Amino acid sequence: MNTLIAITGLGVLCLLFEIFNFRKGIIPFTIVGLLATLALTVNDYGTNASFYNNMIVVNNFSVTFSSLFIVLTIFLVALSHNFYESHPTKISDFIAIKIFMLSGAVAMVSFGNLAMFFLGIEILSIALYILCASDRLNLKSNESGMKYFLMGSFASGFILFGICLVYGAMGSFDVIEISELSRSAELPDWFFIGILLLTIGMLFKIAVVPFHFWAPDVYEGAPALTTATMSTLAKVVAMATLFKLLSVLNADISESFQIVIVVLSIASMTVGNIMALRQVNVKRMLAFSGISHAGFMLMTLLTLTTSASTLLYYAAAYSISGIAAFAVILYVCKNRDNEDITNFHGLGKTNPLLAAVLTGALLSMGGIPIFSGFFAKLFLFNQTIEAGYLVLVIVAVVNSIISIGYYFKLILAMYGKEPNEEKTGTPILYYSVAVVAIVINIVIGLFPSLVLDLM
Amino acid sequence: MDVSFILIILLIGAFATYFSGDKLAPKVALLFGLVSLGFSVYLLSLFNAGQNIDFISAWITKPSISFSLKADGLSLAMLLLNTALTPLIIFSAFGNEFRNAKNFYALILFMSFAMAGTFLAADGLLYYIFWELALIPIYFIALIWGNGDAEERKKAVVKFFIYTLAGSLFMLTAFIYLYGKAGSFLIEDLYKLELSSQEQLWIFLAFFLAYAIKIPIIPFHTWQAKVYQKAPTVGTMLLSGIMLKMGLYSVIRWQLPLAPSAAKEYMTIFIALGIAGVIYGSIVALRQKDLKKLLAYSSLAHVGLIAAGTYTLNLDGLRGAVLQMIAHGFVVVGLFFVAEIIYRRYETREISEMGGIRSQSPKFTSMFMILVLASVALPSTFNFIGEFTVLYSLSQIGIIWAILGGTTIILGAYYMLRMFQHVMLGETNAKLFKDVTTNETIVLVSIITFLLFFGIYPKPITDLITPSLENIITIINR
Amino acid sequence: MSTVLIIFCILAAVTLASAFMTIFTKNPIHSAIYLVICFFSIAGHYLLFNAQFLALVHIIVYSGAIMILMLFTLMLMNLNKEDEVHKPRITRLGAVVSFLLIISVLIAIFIQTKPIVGPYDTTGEDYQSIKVLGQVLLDQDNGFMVAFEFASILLLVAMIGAVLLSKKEKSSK
Amino acid sequence: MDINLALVLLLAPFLGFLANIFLGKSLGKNISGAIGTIAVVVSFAMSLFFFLQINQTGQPISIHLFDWIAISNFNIEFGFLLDQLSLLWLLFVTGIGSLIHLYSISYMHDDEKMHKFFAYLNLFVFFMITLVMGSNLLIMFIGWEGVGLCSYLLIGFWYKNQNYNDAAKKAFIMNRIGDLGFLVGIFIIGFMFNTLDFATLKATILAGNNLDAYWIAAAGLALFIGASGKSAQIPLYTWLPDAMAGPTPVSALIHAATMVTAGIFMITRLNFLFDLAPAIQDIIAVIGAITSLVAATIGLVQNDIKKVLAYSTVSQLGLMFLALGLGAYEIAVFHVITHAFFKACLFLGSGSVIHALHHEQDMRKMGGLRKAMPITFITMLISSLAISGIFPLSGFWSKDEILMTAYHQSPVLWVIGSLASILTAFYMFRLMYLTFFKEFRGSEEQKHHLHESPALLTFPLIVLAILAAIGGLISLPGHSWLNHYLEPLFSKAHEAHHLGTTEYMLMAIATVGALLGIGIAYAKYIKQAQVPEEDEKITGFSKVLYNKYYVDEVYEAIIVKPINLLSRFFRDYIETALASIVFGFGKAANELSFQGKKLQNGSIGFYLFAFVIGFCAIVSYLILAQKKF
Amino acid sequence: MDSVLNQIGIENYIFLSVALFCIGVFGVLYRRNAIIVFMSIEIMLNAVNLLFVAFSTYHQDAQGQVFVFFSMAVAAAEVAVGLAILVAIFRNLGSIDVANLKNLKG
Repeated sequence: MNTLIAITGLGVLCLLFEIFNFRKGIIPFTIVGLLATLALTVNDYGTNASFYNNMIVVNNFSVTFSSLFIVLTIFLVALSHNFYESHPTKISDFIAIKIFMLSGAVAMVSFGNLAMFFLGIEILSIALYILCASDRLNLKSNESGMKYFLMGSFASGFILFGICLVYGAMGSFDVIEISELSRSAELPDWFFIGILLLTIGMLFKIAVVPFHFWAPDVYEGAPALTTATMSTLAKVVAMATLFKLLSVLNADISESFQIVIVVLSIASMTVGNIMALRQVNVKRMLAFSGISHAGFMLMTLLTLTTSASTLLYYAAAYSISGIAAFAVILYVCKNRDNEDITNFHGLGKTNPLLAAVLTGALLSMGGIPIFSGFFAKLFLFNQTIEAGYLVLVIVAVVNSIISIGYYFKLILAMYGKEPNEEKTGTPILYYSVAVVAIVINIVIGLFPSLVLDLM
Repeated sequence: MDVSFILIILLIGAFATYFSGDKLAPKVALLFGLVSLGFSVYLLSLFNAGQNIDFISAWITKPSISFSLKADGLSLAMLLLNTALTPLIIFSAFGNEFRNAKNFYALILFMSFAMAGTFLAADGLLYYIFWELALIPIYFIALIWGNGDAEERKKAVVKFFIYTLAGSLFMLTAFIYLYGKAGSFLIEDLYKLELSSQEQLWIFLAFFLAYAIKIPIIPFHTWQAKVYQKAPTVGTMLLSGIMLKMGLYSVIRWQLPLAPSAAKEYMTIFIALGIAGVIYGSIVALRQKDLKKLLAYSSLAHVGLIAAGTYTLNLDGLRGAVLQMIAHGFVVVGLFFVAEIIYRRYETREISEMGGIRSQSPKFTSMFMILVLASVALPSTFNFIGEFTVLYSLSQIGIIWAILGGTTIILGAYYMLRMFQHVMLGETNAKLFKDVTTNETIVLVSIITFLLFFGIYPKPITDLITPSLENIITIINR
Repeated sequence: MSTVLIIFCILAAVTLASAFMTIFTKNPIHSAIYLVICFFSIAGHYLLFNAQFLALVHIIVYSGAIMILMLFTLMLMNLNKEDEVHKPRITRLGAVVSFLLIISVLIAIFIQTKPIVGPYDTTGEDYQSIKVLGQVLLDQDNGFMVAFEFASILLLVAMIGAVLLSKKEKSSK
Repeated sequence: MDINLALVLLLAPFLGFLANIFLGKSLGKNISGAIGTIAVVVSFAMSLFFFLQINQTGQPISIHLFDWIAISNFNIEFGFLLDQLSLLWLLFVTGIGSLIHLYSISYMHDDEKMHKFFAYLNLFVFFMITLVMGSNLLIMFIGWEGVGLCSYLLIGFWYKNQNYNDAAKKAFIMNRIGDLGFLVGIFIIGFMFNTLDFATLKATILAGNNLDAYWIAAAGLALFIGASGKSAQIPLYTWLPDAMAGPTPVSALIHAATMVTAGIFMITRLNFLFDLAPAIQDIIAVIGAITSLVAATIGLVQNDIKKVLAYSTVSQLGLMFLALGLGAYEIAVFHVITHAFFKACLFLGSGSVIHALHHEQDMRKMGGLRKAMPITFITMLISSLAISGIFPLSGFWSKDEILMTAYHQSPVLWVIGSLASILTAFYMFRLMYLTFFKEFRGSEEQKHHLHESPALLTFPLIVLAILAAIGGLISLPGHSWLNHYLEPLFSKAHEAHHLGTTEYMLMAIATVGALLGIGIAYAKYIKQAQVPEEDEKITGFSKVLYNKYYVDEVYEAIIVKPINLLSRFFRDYIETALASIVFGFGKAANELSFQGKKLQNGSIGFYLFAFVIGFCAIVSYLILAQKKF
Repeated sequence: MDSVLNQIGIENYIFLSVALFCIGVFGVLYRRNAIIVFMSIEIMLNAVNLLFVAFSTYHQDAQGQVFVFFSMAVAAAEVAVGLAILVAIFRNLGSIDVANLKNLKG
């Protein structure tokens, strides 16, 4: 609860800063504030409490995921400094929206009532619609915002319908009550339909095949930093929320529902990876990569009771490497009108450090050892095989192989081609974010227990 | 003192090289290479004195993965192969100028680190991690410092990377499956597993895919020739000299003991694949125009024989395979270095553009000749010991295998001598060929000395590896 | 057939028909008007449930605020013409197919659900007067106060967003 | 003491090799030659020492140095064995070797890489000694391959000529085919008897345990293939004539006197094994006989003086194999020795001629050298008479013994052998007449420079000629010292032929046959003064003969060409096909990706359509799967 | 007061809601005019709201109606943001035809 209050307070403060014309201080202040919030959140670790009519529930799940989101937001805010250099008047709006988005995200993993969940996801979504369209003079950005908005609202309708049916079945929005009621023998079928609709709505947000079509277009059109936000923060938030929803509502994951998850997971991995192969736009490529990672993360739903820590680890590994990758992408594509792979030509020569970071990030996403991405996949596969889904793991393995194909396309471009032009200026924040992110990635790779044992 | 120090030395070496700057990097790398060699010899002496040099430490609790490094004779032999070849390979690069030399040499040491880890790891997952780690440096070495057309090189290198990774991911799956059964990745726990023959078959095949691609066994070899051709010679040496021995080592250490009944049941198929590699590789090597490609196919033929030896599942086969691995490691490094020496002077790898070198460079010719002879396993070279033992073990399985495998001594002689003839002999070449420099001589002479010495007196190596191989045979026959 | 049921049927017919017309009418202004009718009929449903406050809020928010906003936008953009080119047949076909599919699937599941047997409980307690609603909405211990306040953040975000998307930058020009 | 001396015997040539290869260039030609020669002479001296010793004691000396290769069920040791057989071989290898080294000092004096030549020659002697002295099959194999290597190096000594290199390569590879056979034989013996050591092997076999006739025959056959590779028997003989590309002393030493007899040595060494495989013995005899006849017929029409001698060597080796096949090992050994004397002499003589004519080898361009080179002429004449089997020269005795044995066992083989002998007499005298009689047919320039060779060249000739003349003494019928000497080696005692009427008649027939051959040659080349025709004009059967029955072409067509074709086919098609199969997955994925991009068409309607369809699919699946809803 | 549900039945409300919801879906798919698409989405949300109220009555519980307020807030916020985006597009493109939004694809 403290976290949520602190975050909203921080968001409001950001807006006040603008009023008092204190723009320069916004980003440092926000980062410090977020760090303080992080400390506050971490402080809650180990407690189990619920606040205000069980609207907000604090437990290890919410604390760890909230901390992850806060860390990601710190990175994203840090990246904002250079990214919004040309929009000095709007910086407070951008930062405030990001902070509020974080509050939505936190609400999504610590909700105790479906109302909080719904509001959280709407805050997150609306903030993202805005950020996507925020480059208001750029048609691509507009288009991306519009697409995301239309389809997101459409999906929201399904989520709302799902909540409605759950309510219809249970007569309550409180997850504890719902989960208690769901254990009783007499269970209206509406409940399952509701859960199903909720799940499908969330699958849309996570971008799982066949609900994934929006992701590449939106990622491509959105400003790069927003893409970073969507592909790291939004994705893991949605995934964690789906996980929490299904586990908290004590949804009976029947065999056929598991088969649906397996099929969706396979489809997501395969479609995401195969489609990514021929992409020239890096953001688009990472969108498809995100779709495939969503497929991977879906596997955790098969072992709901035991795989929270695996999901946390996977989400952390994936999003942190995503941050590192996007820090480099932002640097490279600054002042360019597209994010094509050609922009990365010769980065290994002109800027070996960032090239190395991007390489590390991509290797991590591809699942190469010592990077945390490898361990994430390892734990995931381990869990899934233990649950008896060997075929799924084999498909996942095949997909990991395919994914190397496009991750290496980018690495090849960096090291195998001659640079087009010299890049000037060394935005220190991009550097530090990139390096810190990759270091965190490697550290949790070398010591996975740091994250794994949190839950 | 335990084996973890060797890894630390190599890793520190990699970083030290990276931070020492382009000028100093080669020397620092060489220094660390030599130190690691010295240290591994010291470890060998400790091991022979009966001291425990294993290193075990917990790492990840859930799933339980431990940082466990164990050294038996086999591991030590492979470690020594690695640490002996690394400084040689580093030293062999002294004649070349590399852009960003610090990165280059650091990557070499890093690769050596990963390979040493692969040879020492006694925990399945740790082993897998090292196995994969070794892939990354060679990828960059080949990609950045390779030669030939950039586009083609990239294609070849990426194919190589994806292909080998593809194989090893199935191995990872197998490991995870085994973990599910054993609850531990530790090799001794995995050895204790009682698997049904169906399970064993799948495990065996999963491992086989990884190793067949890495080794490579036909028909999984398609990445090899291109990559050998395109990689810088140092990379080719690392690949052919040490890295593919990782695959063969792993067959002995992991694949056979983990799935012995599958190995026994389908033995002939895998021997046949190995032998097919021998014949196929030799025949393809006959008509290669590119020197490095020819050597690549010769490598294919030789490792085919080694692989066939490992799959015989008898002591001779394993012992011969290990001996041949070491011998082949040295000789192939030597031969690729020869190709590099020629390239330094003629800037070509096309055999047709060479010829008539002998009259200009007697020293070089002699050393090249000896390497060629070692490669065709002339008795009194180390290669003969290995090849003889492997062929002998094959003859125990069926004399026909020995005969088919033995064609290597005919075909091998054919393509190697043909190559030698077209590269070295004939009318004096119009282009000037300077005889070998001191640095080059040191590398070649060390290799040749090694091959000839152990060709006459292989006992130290045999004695080192035999107990551990006997142990593995016992496990296979459990 | 009771009166209530008849009213329900009429209201339902109006709701569905006006919703359909919203979509089928070519002129956007007419669409908006049909939509308003639809909203009113839904408000009628609410009244049928005796949820007067909600019906009122519904009319104020939807018909009053949202529809006005949309109409305003339509007028602003001068879009009150029937200028929409017909979608290609394949798109229309797709829309119809997906409509039929989704409605048949949804209806099918709900038909399959266990029928509710017996009379609905009526405790007679007041549960939808403004007083009760206010308590449920605003009580911090037994109500949705946090959610209510959180909704304000939602609106704040929407507001900042709308401003952000429309505001011209001084410095960039 | 013995061990040290034996090591001196073994290593002296090796030290000579090292000295020559590393220091030779700076030492100068004469010193380099001297070092090479002395190294071999030292070995000869040691061999003589041991020979005398064993002649007295009769005790073989076996030397164990260290364990070499460990095989699961036995160890292969690095050891040497000095017994009657090996010492006999050592004696003539180092003896003739010394002479030829001496000869080479002068012969190779003009070559700039003389030190290399001596190095290789020394190395050869070293490996030959290893081959002979090895105490087990694998040590023998070291020498076996080692001499093959030296043969390769020396045939291709003039490496600037690619034809010579081809010949060298061919020799090496054909030898390697045989070597594979040898190895297979070793494997069979290894797993049959768990030992490769000669002494143990002999003991085991004689003990009679564990004898599976089938496998013994297989081992025998494999080993015989090995021997036929080294000793140039059908079908692996074609490398030997080509090997004449090397310098003449090499031809004399390696390709006439020593290396090519390794096969005979090996079979004699393993006589106890072959005795148990009569079928293989028959094969050996038949192949030997056929080889001797075929090679002799080819030799009839060759015009290259060294080629004639080469085919003659093949033919004579065939006779030796005939003897081996008949179980008459000591006779084969006898012929090896006599053959070494006269064939070495002939080669060195031809070398002397070639030297005088400045590397002219075509007999059509020689003639009348008798006067210019009397010593060469006389020594070669003696040797020719010896090889033709004229009483009482050495060849007569040894060849006669072979034919006699053949007659007793199989008249057909005797007929073939005799025919080969007659032909031998003919072509040898064809060679003599064309080279030394009539008028000189070369250029004026050559004629002007005609001279007898220097003493360093003629001295070995004289020594060898003497040996060729009197060599028969070591095994005269009835009083064979050789048979007695070799007695301990053989499992079966061979009764000496007691000379009866048949034997005398056979001797007479052989002599008459040889004289017949000489007579025909005389008639043809002296009386009618024929000179062989130019290459193009040769027709009919002689063209077939001249082209060596087209065996090389046939081999080329049925083995070399197909392999090369196969190689190209593999390289161009199979490799790409395999690659495209494997990487086809990647291509397919890429293609899928390309097609998939069309699905991602940017239309919101389509995206939502997919959403709805996906939704409906999931829901209806769940309805159908669990009747719960 | 007697519950209306006793006379009408909750199923009918569900079917009505479903039908309305599906009409909304159909509208989103069928129309190209972005504003009409917005309206269709509103229809979808209203369908759900209706069902909320029905369930609220069904359970005799105020929470359902309270949730409708949140739903309305969300709808309002969405419309505000949506229209802002729409205006931006209209300024850049001169049209609000969603079929024109096909630049991002592939």
